[in-house]
Amino acid sequence: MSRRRSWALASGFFAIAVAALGLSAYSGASSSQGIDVVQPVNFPHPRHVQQLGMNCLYCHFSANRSPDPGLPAVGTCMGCHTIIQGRRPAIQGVADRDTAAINQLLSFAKGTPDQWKPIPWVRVHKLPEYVHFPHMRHVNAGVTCQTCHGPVPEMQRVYQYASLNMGWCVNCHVKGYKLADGLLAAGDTAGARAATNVEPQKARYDCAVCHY
Amino acid sequence: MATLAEPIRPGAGRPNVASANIQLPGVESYEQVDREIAGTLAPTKGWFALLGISILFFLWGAGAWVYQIYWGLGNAGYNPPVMWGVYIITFVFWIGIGHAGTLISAILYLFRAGFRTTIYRCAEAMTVFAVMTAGLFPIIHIGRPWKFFWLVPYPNWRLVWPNFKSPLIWDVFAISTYLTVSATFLYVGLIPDIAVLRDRETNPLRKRLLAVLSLGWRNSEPEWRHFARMYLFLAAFSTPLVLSVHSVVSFDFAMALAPGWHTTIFPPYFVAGAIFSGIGMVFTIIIPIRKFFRLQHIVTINHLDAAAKLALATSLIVGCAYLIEFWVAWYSANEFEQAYFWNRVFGQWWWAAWIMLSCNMIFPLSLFSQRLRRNPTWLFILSILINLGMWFERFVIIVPSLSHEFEPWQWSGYVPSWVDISILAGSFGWFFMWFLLFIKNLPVIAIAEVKEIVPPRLRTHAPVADIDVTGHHVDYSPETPGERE
Amino acid sequence: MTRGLIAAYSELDALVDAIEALKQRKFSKFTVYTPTPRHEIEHALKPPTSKIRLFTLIGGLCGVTFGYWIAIWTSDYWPLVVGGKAIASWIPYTIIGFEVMVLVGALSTVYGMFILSRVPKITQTIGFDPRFTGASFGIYVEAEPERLKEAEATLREAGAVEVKNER
Amino acid sequence: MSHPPNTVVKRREFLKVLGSTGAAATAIGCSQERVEQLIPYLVSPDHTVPGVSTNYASVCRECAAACGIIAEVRDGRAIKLEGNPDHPVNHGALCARGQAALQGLYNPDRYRGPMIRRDTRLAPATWDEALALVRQRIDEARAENAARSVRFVSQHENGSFSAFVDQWMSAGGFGAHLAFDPEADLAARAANQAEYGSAWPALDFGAARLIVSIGADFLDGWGASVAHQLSFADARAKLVDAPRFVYIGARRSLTGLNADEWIACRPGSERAIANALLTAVSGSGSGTIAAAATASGVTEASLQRLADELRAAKPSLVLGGVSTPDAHLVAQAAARINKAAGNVGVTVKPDEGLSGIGGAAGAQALAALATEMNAGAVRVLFIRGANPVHTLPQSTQFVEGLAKVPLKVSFSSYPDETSELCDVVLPDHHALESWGDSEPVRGTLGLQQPVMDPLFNTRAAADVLIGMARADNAMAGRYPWANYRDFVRSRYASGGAAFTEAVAKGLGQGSVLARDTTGTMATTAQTIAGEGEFFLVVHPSPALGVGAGANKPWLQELPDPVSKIAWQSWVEIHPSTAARLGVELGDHLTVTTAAGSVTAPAYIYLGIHPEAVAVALGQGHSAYGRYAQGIGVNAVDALGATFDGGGRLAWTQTRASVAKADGRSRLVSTEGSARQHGRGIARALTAAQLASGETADEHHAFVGDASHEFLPGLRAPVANDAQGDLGDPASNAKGMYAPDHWSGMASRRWAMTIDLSRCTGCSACVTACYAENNIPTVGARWQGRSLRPFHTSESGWDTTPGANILKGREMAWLRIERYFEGGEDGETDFETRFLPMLCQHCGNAPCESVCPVFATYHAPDGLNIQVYNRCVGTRYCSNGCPYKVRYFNWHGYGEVERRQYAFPEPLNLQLNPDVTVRGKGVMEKCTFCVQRIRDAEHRAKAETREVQPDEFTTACAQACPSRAIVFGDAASEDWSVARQVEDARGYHVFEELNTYTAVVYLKKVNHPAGGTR
Repeated sequence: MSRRRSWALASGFFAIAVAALGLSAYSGASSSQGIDVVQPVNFPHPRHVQQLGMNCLYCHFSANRSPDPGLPAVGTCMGCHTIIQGRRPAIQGVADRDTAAINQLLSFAKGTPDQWKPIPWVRVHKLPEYVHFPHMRHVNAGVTCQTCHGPVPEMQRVYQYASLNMGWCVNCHVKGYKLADGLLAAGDTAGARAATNVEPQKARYDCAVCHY
Repeated sequence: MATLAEPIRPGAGRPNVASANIQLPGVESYEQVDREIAGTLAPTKGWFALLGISILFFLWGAGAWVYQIYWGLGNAGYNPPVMWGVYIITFVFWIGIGHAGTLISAILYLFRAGFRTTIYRCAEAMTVFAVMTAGLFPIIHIGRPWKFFWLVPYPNWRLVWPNFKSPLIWDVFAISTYLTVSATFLYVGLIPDIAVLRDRETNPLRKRLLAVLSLGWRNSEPEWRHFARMYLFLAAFSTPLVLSVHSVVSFDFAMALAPGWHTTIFPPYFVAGAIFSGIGMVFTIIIPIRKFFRLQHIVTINHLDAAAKLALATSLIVGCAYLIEFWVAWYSANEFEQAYFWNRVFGQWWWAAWIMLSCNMIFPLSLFSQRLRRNPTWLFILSILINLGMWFERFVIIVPSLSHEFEPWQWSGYVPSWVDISILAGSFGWFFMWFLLFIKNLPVIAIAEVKEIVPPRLRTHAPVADIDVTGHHVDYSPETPGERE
Repeated sequence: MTRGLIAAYSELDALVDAIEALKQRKFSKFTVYTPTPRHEIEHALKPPTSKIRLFTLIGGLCGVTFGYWIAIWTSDYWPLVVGGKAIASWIPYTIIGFEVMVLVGALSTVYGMFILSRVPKITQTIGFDPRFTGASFGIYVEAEPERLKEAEATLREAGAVEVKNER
Repeated sequence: MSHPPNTVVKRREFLKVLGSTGAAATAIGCSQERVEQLIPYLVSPDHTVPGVSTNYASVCRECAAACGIIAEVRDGRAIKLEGNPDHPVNHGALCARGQAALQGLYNPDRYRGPMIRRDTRLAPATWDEALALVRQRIDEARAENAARSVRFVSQHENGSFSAFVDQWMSAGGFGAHLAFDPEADLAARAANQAEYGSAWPALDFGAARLIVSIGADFLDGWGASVAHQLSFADARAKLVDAPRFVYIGARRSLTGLNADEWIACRPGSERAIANALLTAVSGSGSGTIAAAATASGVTEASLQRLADELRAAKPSLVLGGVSTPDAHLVAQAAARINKAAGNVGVTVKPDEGLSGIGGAAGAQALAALATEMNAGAVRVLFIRGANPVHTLPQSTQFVEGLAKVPLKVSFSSYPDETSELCDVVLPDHHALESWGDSEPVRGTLGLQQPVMDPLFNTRAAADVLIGMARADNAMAGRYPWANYRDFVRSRYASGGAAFTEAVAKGLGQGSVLARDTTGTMATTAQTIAGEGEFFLVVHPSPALGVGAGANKPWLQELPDPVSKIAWQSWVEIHPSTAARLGVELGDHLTVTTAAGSVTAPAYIYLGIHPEAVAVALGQGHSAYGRYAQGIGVNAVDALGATFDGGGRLAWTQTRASVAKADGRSRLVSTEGSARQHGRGIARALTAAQLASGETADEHHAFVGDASHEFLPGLRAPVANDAQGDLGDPASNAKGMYAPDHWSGMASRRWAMTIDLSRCTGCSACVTACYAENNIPTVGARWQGRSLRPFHTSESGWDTTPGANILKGREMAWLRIERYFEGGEDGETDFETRFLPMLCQHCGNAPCESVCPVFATYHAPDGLNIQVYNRCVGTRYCSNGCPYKVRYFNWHGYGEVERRQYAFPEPLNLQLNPDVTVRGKGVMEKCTFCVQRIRDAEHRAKAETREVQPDEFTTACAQACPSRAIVFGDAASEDWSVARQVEDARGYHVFEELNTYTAVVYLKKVNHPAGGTR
């Protein structure tokens, strides 16, 4: 009867293997969803966006004009951080402070602009090179950044929010983008309520729209 | 109480002529069948040597493939627009080989051609290993083998499925089906024989293994009843399957526009060719086996004779197809076709075409002579020629067409590279490796079925022949006609 | 205690006689073993035809349905036109349907054989003797203890080479 | 595009921005986990947006014509060159050589910085060291007041630079400056100057009724070929009214192949013919038909017929452009014919001529310099641009002379034969990195401006000179300009404003600093020495010129328009001669002259005079980088120091003997069969036929197949062509293929027409396609395949140049097929048809249905799509394709880690970020520049409008100097292609195969003798 057990075991393994294959194939197992990386400058999105209310386009300045969202030049940072230094003495009862992140920034931006060093940011959201993702088309169509990038304003360290799998893209292209959902993701509840009846905005799902 | 008739004295009266072709005068008893067939399993030096050689060939081919995957298909001899070459040729070649096995085990079974009994196991094994070999080539020949699984329809996050209109997808289905069904067919046929081996085996380890493989088969009458029924249905499935598989393979060509490809004659033409080449391979294999295993009295010259007739018939069909192709090209008045066929026989590729024509059409005509049909040496030589000729048939179909298509500006030549040749050789290594392993571990002659055509022991003495034309024994009751003077 | 009797026969006609005798004496629970199927035994036993055809039929039908379905469903799932052909064109899909029919049909046939003839058996020792796969025919009779004697006699009359008890 | 000049340089920031967009990388093996860094700007430049191209107008420096170019710059990298539409010379078109300038810019073999010869080898040095050394030697020379022994040789270019150097030399009290132009037809320039008073009059082919070219290859680089080609194509496009074109010459060049009639004359007899024609037209003159006939070996009858035709057809256009010692006299005769026939001002327009090309020196001047050098009269020699060691025959003793010069300073950016012999290398910027000017037509100043930051530690030669001058008390006074930019700026009539406008437009008002050109034309001609039963005809290669193009893989890979041979040298020999000598295709032939000999494989060519053999210039480099070195032979090695009246080397007419050498090599040719075998691929009709409306000339269909009567236009119904005839629209969900689908994609059908009567086969479109679509070149030595197992060394690989092409594996998505008609059984004349063949984007594409994974399929907008990342590489599609326009990546041409990598640093910086670079094992093909379609759609969307008719076009159509290709949406009436497809000359290749192609060819129109009005 030991043989009976081994038979049962064998077939069991087989079944499990098949199931696993199917699952991994269907869930975007190959995606790097969720990865987060240590950046050369530990830029706190919450501080800048939530507390200071900066707009995404202030730094990612070409997201609405180019396929490439654009990254802030060191100059852009130094626009404020020549004044807002890492070290701040205690004034009017507010305790003094020394912000590591700002110091990191300043270590790149020592002296006059021609002495500055570029900041080697590490890419978080990476599409394969054979996919063309024109940011401006999406941004201008009213797709909120949070729809794909997730709650970046709340991320102390940015991580890949969506799977960025082909199926994930295609679903939105075919079913259409619901403005209300986008606004909700962006935290604009009022707008979302207003936009509940807006028709979902579809996009072409021909392969050559993205692959060429 | 069954009363037995007047015994028939050996030699007295004439034995049934038709059955005489397939009965085994040299085999008296079931014991002898068991003993002699099981006896073939003892490994010998020669066998080890052959196995070693095959494995070396296989490893060589595998190495070449790894090299090709890393450095790219460019190291094969492709010369655009000749985008298919040795790999597809060899793929079709091996698939073709496979067909004889199924033909012999299934179609001849339905036709009750008794001479299949002693050779079908061998042919069936050949089928399975040939298809195993062929199945590798579509993977070897594609540019990105690591993406091969995209041809398999499975739910995936890309939401993209294969194109079921593509002959290559038909291939995937046809060949995987063919492999599964023929492997099953081989295995279930083996079960009773494995049971025989199991009960003869003394080594406990092997015994246990055989016990597992035999699935506890015990020769009980109900088992036999269902077995026979299942075997019938499997045969009934395999018959259209074998026809469909090579038709589908022929669609790979017929569905493309290339002159010399885009023709409706291909399916029957390919199926006939496949069976022809398969029987060639059967000879190549069975003749040495019956010699070295001393089974001449089981695989009798009569069986070879009958198989040779089959080879002749298919050869005639193939030859006819060749001629019709040329006629069609002329009659169609399609200048692309005409230019291509002219180039095939009298142009660039005359040598390949003439190898094909002589090996597949001319030499086999020798089988009209009974003397040659009954001469194993000649059959063996001829079988080698047939294998060669059939490989070149596929060469002639694929390469000249692609090298001489619609666009004169893109006409080209083709020379295989060392990688092509290595992988071709490797495929033979791979095939014979499996086959050699098979013949020393499992009975290469179907024990149970041979027993069918051996007269059973009786309380009184046995009749000379209890086998009818179909190779199936006749009931052993007094009323049976043909048993007495 | 004895479950039944195993008798071995080396001759076919002896086996046939034994079978007929057993049937005459109303022994119903017995299994016949034979190295190779013989029509004589069939004639003696007159068994019902195998049910395998049902498995084959159902398997085949499932197969062909699935084959067509997967081809057509996937074509319309993401319609892509190739070569100006209709998006879901049934003619080429017939090949898929056919191949899947053969595959599933054949496998279910074998499956049916396994079910019906109870293989794989985990043990084949009860009521079986190894030589039945070799040269000799055999019968395994199960009977109430009080009839065992009669059974044995019957088997021996028919010319059993050996009759042994199976516990 | 206009902007304040002070930010010019900043906007060309290069290194700091590299990587801020995903630079094009391979489609295969991209690991998503790979850490990738994004380097932003330090200070965000205004006016540029990452990922969006900026265009800069500049000047092309690949030949003397100085066409206007627009450089497309993305993230600080120039990725594409196109013609400047406003430019008076090239009107937006650009030839293959011009486009390949990019590969000069990104050439992997460029000098990274200054070099100084240390113990016989050139070793890297700093600018200060190098300049100090030069200055020291100059001072020494001055000290021994041998300043005149400081000499300067530059590559002549249209613009101020030559004169600028003259000034510099005189300011320093140095010797003469030679502005060397090895290729320009100086003889014709001299003759034109003498006859028309303009070195290079504008030619109006369209105005002529008969064009007679006496060896003038105006499509192969004789003068401003792009300008000529635009005009010539327009002339041919007049169809019935188009001028008939007769070509007289020993070799039928690309220009010759475009002629309606070829009069094959003995080399050197052109003058006799010209004189005869002059007599015939003007009534006075020395030449007679009889004399011409005996000299040239042409029958009197045909010459007489030509003379009569020339007399009858007015206006006509006669061009003399031979390269014999008496070339200047031929050109003069031609000019006089034009005068006599009253063509001046009608077809020949002296006052609209090319300007700014004066003062070029020929080989003769350099030979003289060589003599001085050998005499030890040269102490310091500056060489900029020119490569005399390669372009001068050995008989001039230039190399020996060079060895006698104590200090040789090269400004070359490439390790060419000359710079390798120099002591100091001060690498110059590439033209696309530096300032300059040109004067294409009188009064118009073309601006050459840097389009990006310099790649390497190089300096503009002009800036170096200015720097040296300002550091030198003797010269400083005459150099108010801080750099050459300021100098160039000073040339603009109205100063700053005009300059600013020029920076935006690339053109402005003003004139270049002209050289004082005191050229008087010789009236006699040198005689050419040597004997032998053959003439050696040497000619510049249309792609490689006299050699400057050889280090650019695009040009090496570009099959010669005439012979279709790449990566190789060959000897053209006539079939009859070949038969006589028992020579077969590929047999090695040794051509021996008094001066030397060359050996190359034979190419049997109908278009060469039986008494002549021809070898193209350009190959045979002993240095000049990985792409040029060791390929083919240098034909000048077989030439003696004989020059024409303009001082140019006499290329033809050298007597030679031809012998079969041992060995044979296969020709690296893309030609399968040069004959159509009556398959009606490239079709033509005569003007008479067209006039009489009969079009069914060579129509080719299956017997009894009535369904393929010729129909113009797109056979497949627009918009739902994807369903073709077969699909039943009601059969199933057509999704985005439904005309009423929300995506509206099915309402377009992208299509193309190619006018064969315009196409001259120049192959500019091919190079444009390479540049636009990241097509790998596959002919380099390291790109071959493995020849045998277990090799570690190079020897195991096939290192024959063009090895892949020998295997038919060239990757050109767009190829030009060259079919010959006639010329069999001994008749001299034959017809040539050029057919650009690219993916036909069939409505019912045979390639699509066979792909198992939908990697190729039909898009609703009519495109036949190839999805590289989906392709598994079964290559079945190629077997299905009747046009054989699908190409497979046999090796990892696009993968950095493979030895066959086609874009070694920094060539990869040119890759178009909008197009995926294909990795190994995938199929690729023409996409109708789908990236441009998408780009136009993006632009339209951003401006909330529809894509406008003819708003954009494909790379090939944009580059075409014949305007033969028209691309657009055939579904809408407003696109010009929609009108073109209805042309009566239109046809589809292999229409009988029911492929319903989206490419419509318009038949070529021939003008046989006597067929004109």
